[in-house]
Amino acid sequence: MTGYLPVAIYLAFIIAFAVVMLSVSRLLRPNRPVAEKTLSYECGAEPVGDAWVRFPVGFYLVALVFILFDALAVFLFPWALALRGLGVWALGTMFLFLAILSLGWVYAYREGILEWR
Amino acid sequence: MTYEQAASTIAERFSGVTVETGAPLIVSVPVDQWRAFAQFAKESLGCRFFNFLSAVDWKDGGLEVVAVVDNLDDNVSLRLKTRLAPSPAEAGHDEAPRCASLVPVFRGANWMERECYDMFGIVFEDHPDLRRILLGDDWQGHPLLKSYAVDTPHPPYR
Amino acid sequence: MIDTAVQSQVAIDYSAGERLTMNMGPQHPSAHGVFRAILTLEGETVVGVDAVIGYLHRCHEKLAETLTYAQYPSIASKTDYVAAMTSEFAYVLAAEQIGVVDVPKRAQYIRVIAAELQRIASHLLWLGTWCMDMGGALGGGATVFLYCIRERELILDLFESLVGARLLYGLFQVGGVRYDLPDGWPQQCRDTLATIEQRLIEYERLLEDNPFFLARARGVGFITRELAEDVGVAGPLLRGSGVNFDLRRNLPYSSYGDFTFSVPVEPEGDCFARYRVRMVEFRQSIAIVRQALDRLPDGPISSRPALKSVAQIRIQKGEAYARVEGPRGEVGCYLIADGSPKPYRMKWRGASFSNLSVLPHVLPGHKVADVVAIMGSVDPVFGEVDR
Amino acid sequence: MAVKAPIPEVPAPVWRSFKDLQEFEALRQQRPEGDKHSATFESLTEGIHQFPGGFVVTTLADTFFNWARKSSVWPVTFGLACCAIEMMATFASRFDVERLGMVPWASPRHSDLMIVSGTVTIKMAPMLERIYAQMPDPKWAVSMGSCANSGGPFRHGYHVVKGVDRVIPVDVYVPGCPPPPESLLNGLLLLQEQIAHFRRTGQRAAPNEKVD
Repeated sequence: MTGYLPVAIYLAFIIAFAVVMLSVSRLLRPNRPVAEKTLSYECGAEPVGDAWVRFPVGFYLVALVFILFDALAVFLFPWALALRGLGVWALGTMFLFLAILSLGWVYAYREGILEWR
Repeated sequence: MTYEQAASTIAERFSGVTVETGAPLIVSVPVDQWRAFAQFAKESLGCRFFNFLSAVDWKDGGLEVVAVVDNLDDNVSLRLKTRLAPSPAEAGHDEAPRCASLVPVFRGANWMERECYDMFGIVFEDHPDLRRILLGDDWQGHPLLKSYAVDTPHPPYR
Repeated sequence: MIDTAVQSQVAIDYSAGERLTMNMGPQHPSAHGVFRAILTLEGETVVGVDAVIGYLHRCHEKLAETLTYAQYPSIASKTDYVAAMTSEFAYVLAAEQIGVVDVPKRAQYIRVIAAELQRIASHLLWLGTWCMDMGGALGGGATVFLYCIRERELILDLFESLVGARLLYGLFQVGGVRYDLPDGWPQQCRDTLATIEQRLIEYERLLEDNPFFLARARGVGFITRELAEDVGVAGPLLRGSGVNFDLRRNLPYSSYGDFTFSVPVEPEGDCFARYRVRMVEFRQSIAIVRQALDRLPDGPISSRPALKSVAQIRIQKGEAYARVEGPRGEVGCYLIADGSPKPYRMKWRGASFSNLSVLPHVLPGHKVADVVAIMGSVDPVFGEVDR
Repeated sequence: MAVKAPIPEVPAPVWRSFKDLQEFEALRQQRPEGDKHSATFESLTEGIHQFPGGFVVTTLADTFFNWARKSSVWPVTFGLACCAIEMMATFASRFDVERLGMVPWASPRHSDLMIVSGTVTIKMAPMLERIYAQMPDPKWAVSMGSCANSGGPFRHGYHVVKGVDRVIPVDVYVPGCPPPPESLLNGLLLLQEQIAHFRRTGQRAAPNEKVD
């Protein structure tokens, strides 16, 4: 059980750091929300139209592909650290895992999501 | 194509046009032949390069539109001039001077003519979107006319 | 009970998103000054451009009618403030053409030296800001910018010892040049040119086999030869589109005929062609300055008498259109004089005004990132655009 | 038509070290709204301040906060004309402003200082006002070049604002056309000294009705 003490201390430190930083800056910075200040910044010009417009779907697909492979990377880190202890068996499993995910990559490539129309 | 050949072809093709020989060929064109002459200069004289278009305010002598077109291959430069009615600010009548727009002939004339409209008030017929280019849209008066004082106040900033 | 018939008719077309009007406004890191482009975008592709200029309209042409021939050259240098020498050159040349003022040979050579050094300094600033616009692609935004400004400072030191000012000078006057070369200046000038020649090779090695730079510059922003001539685009943009025209060689002024130099022409007309034209122009300008320094004649530097009053210079009635090859293209000054100490009318033909008016014809179809690259390769200076 | 140039009544700036704490206290009372901290912190410091001997705490705290604000003033890149090229030369490696803790930033949201470098025209003035308003609060303005100070060589042009202090409150005026980077750096150092001492001119030069 004692193994988790450093993790708890580390967690407490993270939370404390965030809380202190935010509260001190809120305490010290002047807060004057004047009308023009909260106007959205359009390089100096009057904001024209609003930004809530239907985006082409291309942006959304690229974001999806990114999340897919970001999740993949999360698994790689602990695997790489513990590889020496686990031996060849772990190597095979991870490559199988990577092969399955590269199928997704090939599908995305063939569907033309990556070329920006 | 040298200056003499250009002068001769102009003389035979366009009657009402007076030509002053010299390094840049100064050609004064009557207003109604303005676009036709520009078309002619572009096709047969080979003056495809549109240098600039501007105007001069001769007070009572009227507004004068000046355009310079060049033939880059033979180094022939043509300065076309045409005289319009005086601007309403001076002559009292309220009808703005009109001139045929060169945009169908030279696409470069678009911004130049918008600037002439902005600064002199010359209205160019069938110009795609004739509005002020340099000054704000709410500006009164045309600054480069001789009747416009150089530092007229403009509240709230001046 | 939901009316299913209605639902079937609503076929939502997901392919084309709505058009977003985006404002690349006056205060923008890559706006090269105060230029506002209202872009209508479909996703990433630019569909329409409405350019709004005039934010730096400083009434140059109206002021020219109220300032005398001795006062206006220093204001003329504020039209194209990145190349102040060539701006003054055009005004002074126009006044001399009307008044048939003879300029001593030495003054003509000093004018050529100053104009060509100014071209090198202006091209350096162009290369720096252009590569900073394409920022992240070239190994961190400011790498090439800091190199180019470091070289530009060498040339500004030359101008500071010649004229006393770094950016806007009063070197030109009707009839000649105001200051003579201080002793030791030619040697300092030759050393600076030698260093810059070495550094140019470094820049080319840094940029030309950099895949990001090539991907963003090659095949982007095509200006066809016909469009270039039709809109009146000048200088490196014209020569980048295949037109072999350079005022210094076709219509030589101020003894440019005495120097031998070649005019670079690239047929493609894309950003990379304009980049190649300017890189060759660097070397041609260095060659011209060296030739001018070697054959610099002695003699007076100005034919203008000492002025007791500002309104002493009077130019007789007449008109002239002087054309000077500035770093951005043809800088013209159409001057009408009426015998009084002030000109009657002065029309300034800014090279950047015509170069910029080609953008609404070129930009549609490109991505938003290309807009920045094309703006940088057109290299507009807004003192000259808005006058 | 002799147009007499209006002289803006800008009070003489005070930039010298303090004689004593009373003077620091006087300047502290006059500081503009934007320089103060958040409302809770102000009420806290007022409480400590009333306490006998409490001013030592608040004065030290203010000096510390001013030192922090002074040493990281980020200018927004607001280049208008020729002075912008000299401002770029000041930002570049030879006359580096980063030594003063100034990182040139593109958007007004992250910057504390606006260096107005160039001629302010009537078409540009509302934009300039909006960008200055969009900057977060303790913010300063440096007017660089004679065009921004008073309209400069284009003062009599019909489209030119006769000085940027008719649009936004200006703290330091840097003379020159264009001012060489050394004099801009000198202006920025004076600004830092001014920030450290609370004393801000801040007053907008009221236009002289008789002439304008």
